[in-house]
Amino acid sequence: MTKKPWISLGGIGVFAVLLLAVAPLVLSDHWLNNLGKYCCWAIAAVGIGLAWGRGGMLVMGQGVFFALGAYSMAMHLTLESAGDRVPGFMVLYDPLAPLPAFWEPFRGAGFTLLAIVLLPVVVAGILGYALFKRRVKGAYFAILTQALAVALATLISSTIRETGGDTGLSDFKYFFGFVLNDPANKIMVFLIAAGLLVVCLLVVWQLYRSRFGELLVATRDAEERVRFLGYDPANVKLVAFVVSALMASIGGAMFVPIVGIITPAEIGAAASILMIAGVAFGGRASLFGPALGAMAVGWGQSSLGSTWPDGWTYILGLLFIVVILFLPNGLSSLPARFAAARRRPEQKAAPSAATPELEEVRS
Amino acid sequence: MHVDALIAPLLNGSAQGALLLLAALGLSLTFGQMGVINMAHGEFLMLGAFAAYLVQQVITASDLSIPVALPVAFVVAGLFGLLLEVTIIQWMYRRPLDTLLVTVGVSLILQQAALQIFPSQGVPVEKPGWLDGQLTVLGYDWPLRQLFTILLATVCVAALSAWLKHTSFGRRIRATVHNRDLAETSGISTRTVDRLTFFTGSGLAGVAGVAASLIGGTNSQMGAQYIIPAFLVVAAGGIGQLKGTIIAAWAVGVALSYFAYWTTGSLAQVLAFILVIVFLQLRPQGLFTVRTRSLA
Amino acid sequence: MLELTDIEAGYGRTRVLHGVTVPSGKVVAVLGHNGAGKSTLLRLAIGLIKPSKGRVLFDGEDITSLAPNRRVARGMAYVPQGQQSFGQLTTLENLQLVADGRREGRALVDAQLDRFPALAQFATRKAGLLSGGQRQQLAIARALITEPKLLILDEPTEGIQPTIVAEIEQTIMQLAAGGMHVLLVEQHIGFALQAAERYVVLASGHVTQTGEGGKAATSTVRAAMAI
Amino acid sequence: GCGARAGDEAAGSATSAAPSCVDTSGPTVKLGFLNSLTGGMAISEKTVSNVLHMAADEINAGGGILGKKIAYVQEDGATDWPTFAEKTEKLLTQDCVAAIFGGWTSSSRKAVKPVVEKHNGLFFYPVQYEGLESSPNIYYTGATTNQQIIPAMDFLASRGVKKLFLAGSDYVFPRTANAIIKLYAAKLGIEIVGEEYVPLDKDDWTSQVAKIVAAKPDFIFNTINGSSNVGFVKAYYDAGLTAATTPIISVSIAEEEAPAMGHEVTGHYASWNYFQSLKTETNPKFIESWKAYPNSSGVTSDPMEAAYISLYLYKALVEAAGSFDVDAVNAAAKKNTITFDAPEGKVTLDGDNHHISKPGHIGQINANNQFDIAWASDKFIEPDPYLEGYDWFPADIRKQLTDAAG
Amino acid sequence: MTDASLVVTDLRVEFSGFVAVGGVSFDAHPGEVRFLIGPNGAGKTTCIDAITGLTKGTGSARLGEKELLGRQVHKIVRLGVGRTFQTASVFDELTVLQNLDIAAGRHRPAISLLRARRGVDPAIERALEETGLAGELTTPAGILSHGQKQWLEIAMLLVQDAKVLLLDEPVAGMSQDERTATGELLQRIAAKRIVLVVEHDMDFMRRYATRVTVLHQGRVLSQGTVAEVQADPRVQEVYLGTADAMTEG
Ligand SMILES: Nc1ncnc2c1ncn2[C@@H]1O[C@H](COP(=O)(O)OP(=O)(O)OP(=O)(O)O)[C@@H](O)[C@H]1O
Ligand SMILES: Nc1ncnc2c1ncn2[C@@H]1O[C@H](COP(=O)(O)OP(=O)(O)OP(=O)(O)O)[C@@H](O)[C@H]1O
Ligand SMILES: NC(N)=O
Ligand SMILES: [Mg+2]
Ligand SMILES: [Mg+2]
Repeated sequence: MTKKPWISLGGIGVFAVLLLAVAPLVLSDHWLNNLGKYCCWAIAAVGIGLAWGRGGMLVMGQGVFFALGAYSMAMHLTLESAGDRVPGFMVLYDPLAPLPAFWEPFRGAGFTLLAIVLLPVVVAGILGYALFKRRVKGAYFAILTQALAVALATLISSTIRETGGDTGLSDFKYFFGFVLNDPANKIMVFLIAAGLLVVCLLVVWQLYRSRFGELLVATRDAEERVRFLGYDPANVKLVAFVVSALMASIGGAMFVPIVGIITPAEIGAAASILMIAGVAFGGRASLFGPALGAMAVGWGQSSLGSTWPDGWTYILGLLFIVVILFLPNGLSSLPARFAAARRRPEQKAAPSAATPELEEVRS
Repeated sequence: MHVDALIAPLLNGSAQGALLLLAALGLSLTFGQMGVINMAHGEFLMLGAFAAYLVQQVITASDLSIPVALPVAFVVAGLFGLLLEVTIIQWMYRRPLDTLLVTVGVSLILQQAALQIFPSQGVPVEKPGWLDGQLTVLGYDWPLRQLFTILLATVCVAALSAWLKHTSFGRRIRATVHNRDLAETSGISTRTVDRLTFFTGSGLAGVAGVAASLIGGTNSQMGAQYIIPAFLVVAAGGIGQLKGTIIAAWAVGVALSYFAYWTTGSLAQVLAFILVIVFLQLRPQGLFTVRTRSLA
Repeated sequence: MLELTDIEAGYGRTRVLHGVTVPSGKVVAVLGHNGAGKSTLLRLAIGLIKPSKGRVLFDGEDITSLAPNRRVARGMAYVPQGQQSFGQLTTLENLQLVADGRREGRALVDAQLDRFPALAQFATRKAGLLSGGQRQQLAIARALITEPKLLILDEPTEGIQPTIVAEIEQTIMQLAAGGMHVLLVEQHIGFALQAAERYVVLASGHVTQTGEGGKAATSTVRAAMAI
Repeated sequence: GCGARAGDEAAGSATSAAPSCVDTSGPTVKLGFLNSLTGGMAISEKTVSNVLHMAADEINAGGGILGKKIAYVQEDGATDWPTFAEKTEKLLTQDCVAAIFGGWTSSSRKAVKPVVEKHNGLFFYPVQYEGLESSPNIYYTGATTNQQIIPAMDFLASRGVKKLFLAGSDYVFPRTANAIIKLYAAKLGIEIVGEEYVPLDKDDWTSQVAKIVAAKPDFIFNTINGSSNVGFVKAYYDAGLTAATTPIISVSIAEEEAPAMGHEVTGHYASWNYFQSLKTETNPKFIESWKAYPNSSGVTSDPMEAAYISLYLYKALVEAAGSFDVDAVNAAAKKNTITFDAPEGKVTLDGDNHHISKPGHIGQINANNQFDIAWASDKFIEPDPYLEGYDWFPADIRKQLTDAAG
Repeated sequence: MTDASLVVTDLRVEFSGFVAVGGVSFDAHPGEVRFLIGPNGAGKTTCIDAITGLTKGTGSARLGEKELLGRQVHKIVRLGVGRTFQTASVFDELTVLQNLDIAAGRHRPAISLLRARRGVDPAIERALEETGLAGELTTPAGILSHGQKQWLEIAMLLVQDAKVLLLDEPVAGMSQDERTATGELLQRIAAKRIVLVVEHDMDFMRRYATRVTVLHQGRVLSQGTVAEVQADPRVQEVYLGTADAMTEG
């Protein structure tokens, strides 16, 4: 009980070495860049693990927060590339109009970084406060957040002059003064993303072993009961939700320089669900599960989707079905399962492992 | 402002609402009553549309084929629903939220299969001749096809509510949802109830698919555009509340239509979503709610 | 009527019952401390749990793998522990639910409403809004509507006011006298022994004592429970 | 971070592309095919992908390019623009292909563009588009605006159209095309009585069609892409509109789409360069080969033909250059001598803007869902992506656009 | 404030027209084990629900100077009012220790939530001793027996340092020995706190109650010592039964 967190910490250490030291040495530029992209999804996934796995909030609209980070970053990089001109894609629709007002502050690097951190905190804070105080949960919460992602993606698609629309923002030349085409800078960007992933893992590691982690699980399993212990469950959930939103935003922000393009499709319904797929696959309530799962799904998409495009869709579909049906706690629960199977069968085990039962759906 | 500008969106919106209602009706059973969040519901709708196409390949006179297609689509989609229930859903009643993710997988597979089986461009479903023409309402030429959608939705709602209310079946569904073990030990065959409910709910999606095939394209992607709005409608109406679903569907349809009239088609979608989200924010349990003593 | 032989059962990998045998009898009482496995035994009797070992016989027929609703159809009825009812259905609907499809269904419902006036008073209220005791009465009424051959009761008087407890106890005695078989879990050892033809004491999932009702002294039963 | 900073570019060569890894020393040359085989655009792109395979098979049967057989690497863009970018990078740096063919939506092209430019690769794009673009690393074998949109507008003017309604999908091609249409309409004296957009993945057009009915246009200019067209056509007929009174001219409905509308679309128009019904020397053979090709849709269409051309054009370029090297190929193009006997006629490549000359055609849909030619340009139209030959297009916009493109 | 009393005055709860509690007044003081009895549906649980903020009530329920009605559930808890439920509800997935640690948490500063737990809080150790759960420290609460869960709930109230314990049928389903243990536990606890027990087990009431309030149809029917209440013919009629059939060995 008391030893396990330190083993996990060691795990994070090994993971960090593999990612930050080994990967840049052994991978080609292309695959390192892809790995960077998976890291971005993994960062978001770590947040989803916190909100959904531990907190029981099925966040189906993390694309919204991913978008806040991604578009903040993309607007800055677009302006950086455009210099003092209005970005090219805007010219056609209204050649004489100035830069939209909300773009202007994103010229500043400091403002951009601040926005990446503060926007998700504020938006998730307001949204979460409103939803949790009114006790919106379970399927309602899931569908609402998903609807929000759809709405935002549609909004971006339909405001082509202001946001680039469906085509998105791309063709960035610089990253805070660094030339993006330079391979050395690409490695630097990768290291930043990978480093942030490690930091996020450390954050949830501490959260999970803290009293807050226990309280969060308690809230997930019996929200009303927590109320009768003198806590406001809304606040507990809010903290987890905001942290997960922040992580999604950071993932989104790093996605932009790495992938070089951001479009509404990356933040809409399908993308938001794909983020969840990785988390479910790896193990929603575990420490490493969400990150590794997201990376695995990302890799699957790049490589299997390449050699076998039709098949990949079927594999992805089956992945959802098989994992959720047979392994609700994801691949990371496999070792524990084997171990438990070998232990004395007489020993009492917890009634059901971490499967958040959400009554609201039916009540 | 011309009368048209006021009356046209109202009538168009009512038809849009009726289609939404058809899409949501099955969900109000499987989601509202059984607690299953079936993300493949849109693909069942698609199955209904493809069924209509296949029927038209056999019965080439579209005047006849659409009336025949309705029950066929119901059965086809219903059987797929039944298959889903028997193979997957039946193991998941104790963790309803997870059904959402499992059925996302199912929906991916069905979409991809449809893309590969049918021509990728989609297939044509022809409107019957008796739906050509318009009805003039207050100076606006209201397409008959829209009237048909509303009629179809009305018939389905009436049949469903009669079935739930005036047969013992409705009680059994509700009992099974509320407490599976207790229902079983009260002598109810919960397996039969589950299967029949899921069959019916999915079948209704098939019927919605026929209606949808008269409005838009019949292709592998068609279901995707209905799923989220349909869920929102069920949620906004109050889970398990048929009348709530009806009102919510109508309201969303009309709102969409007015928004589209005043702004753009894309912005209308955004505004309608925001409207529902804000509404649910104010009334998290939807229009109509059922109260029980919490924790008791 | 109902015979359980050498039952092993539990939840997941947790074994709760170890080689439990319950003999047939008109009224059989199962006694034991909290967590002894009494409810588990009854859940097994009605079919909610399947034994990993052992057999369940009803009326001479092996029903070990029969689904609960099938057992109900064969004449068993079950009142679970904890005042369970269908909260979203009204009191009346709760009763109609089990009366559906039976001849004289209406009359059966009315008979129970007569028996439990509190239910008649709140016939149109959602069962989820009833008080704990009212819900327990409803659960018993639901079971009785099916006119079972064997009635399985898990602590039927838990949470019920004394006057009604007395009534329920009387009802049980009457039903038994009228030929209904009863499998009963009760913490009121006095009543249980008085009503029972046979009793079984469970401790940590093992049978520690069996005997004839009536004659047994509560003190020896208590001793067996403590093991 | 030890890499180049902004402003360093001039000094060092740090930002120039890494040397190409293309290896043509063996008996084959690797090419990349990139289209959406899954997701929403698979509806349209599968056919393009398939016809590329046919062209490759034909070329291989004829001895290959510079004597080397084509070995193609097929990738799925999955209707996701970042995936297009990723796959482009993979094809160029991992698979080391000599050139990439494919794409459909302008969005996908815009995602590919920076990547091919960065790695100095080649991309052949086969679909009509909104113009106002050029890149040393992209060859455009579909129509630019002055080869499709402007002929269509000229045709409308010749028919005496006074009131025009614009209906389009909500993305870059229709938005840009309509911006150009509006500029030209002003010049032609055509009034734009309405402009409506619906997202690509939505097909309920009822509300918008009600607006069309109210606006009473003479003609509808349709820039809707994909299956959203079906919903548009259905709503159109539901509302009682007909080809006789309010005809539609489309730029994305071709032989393949027309029969899938679920309603007779006889009498409506489309503006393309190629139609299956064209009577050219090479067309019959093209149609025949396609009909015989596995998984063929049975009809030919403009985007297919443009995709088909693209591979042959590449063959011609390489053989003119005598090398697969990108710079050599571009240098060969600069000579402006590359031509190909395409099913639409003999097209010539413009080595400066990387577009090809094309005949303009307006077809009218007949009962067989084929197109009867209603108008044809008197000669091949030279490509003019920045509309430099059109004085109604504001020079300052053109300048800003070219400036922004760098 | 340790001697603050719970004073309920004219408490009313209505559910869409149905009066579940129709003007109930009673008080409870530290040092006594107060029983609330009455027929099924009399409104006992509803009283507790109203006092703890679970349902809306009118009238007044004061703990010392503080009015409880109208506050949010968790705020009422923070004033020192704790309750158990008719069906035990503990956090099944957490261990006994974790359950108790969470219950103890409301006295800690919020920031301490972010640190991991080190060792066992002395208050928790005391509560474990009191309730006899010391051996189950690392057992997941979900696999405790029914009776142990109820003790865990009481232990959670203890570490929460609740001044008022509202216990809804705490011994339902317990065997005789367990009842005795629980009764004695309640007597010990009551020394410094207000304990209000809802029970139908009259034997249990007779042994441990100091004062009793009888509710009937949402109103107070009778109030007094066990003997007084038992002697009240109205109580006998609606609740106890004239013969007082409760003869349990
Ligand atoms: N769903 C379950 N999963 C795992 N273990 C369970 C489950 N239900 C009961 N148990 C365990 O099985 C054992 C026996 O429980 P059971 O409910 O049969 O006891 P009981 O004799 O009825 O007790 P009580 O008098 O408290 O009702 C207990 O240790 C209990 O914790
Ligand atoms: N939310 C509600 N809506 C309508 N009626 C309710 C609601 N909650 C409780 N009631 C009714 O109020 C009455 C009092 O219920 P309460 O649960 O307080 O009784 P109780 O005294 O605790 O009974 P028991 O001893 O059976 O637990 C009952 O008739 C019950 O049906
Ligand atoms: N170029 C197009 N049709 O997007
Ligand atoms: Mg029990
Ligand atoms: Mg009560």
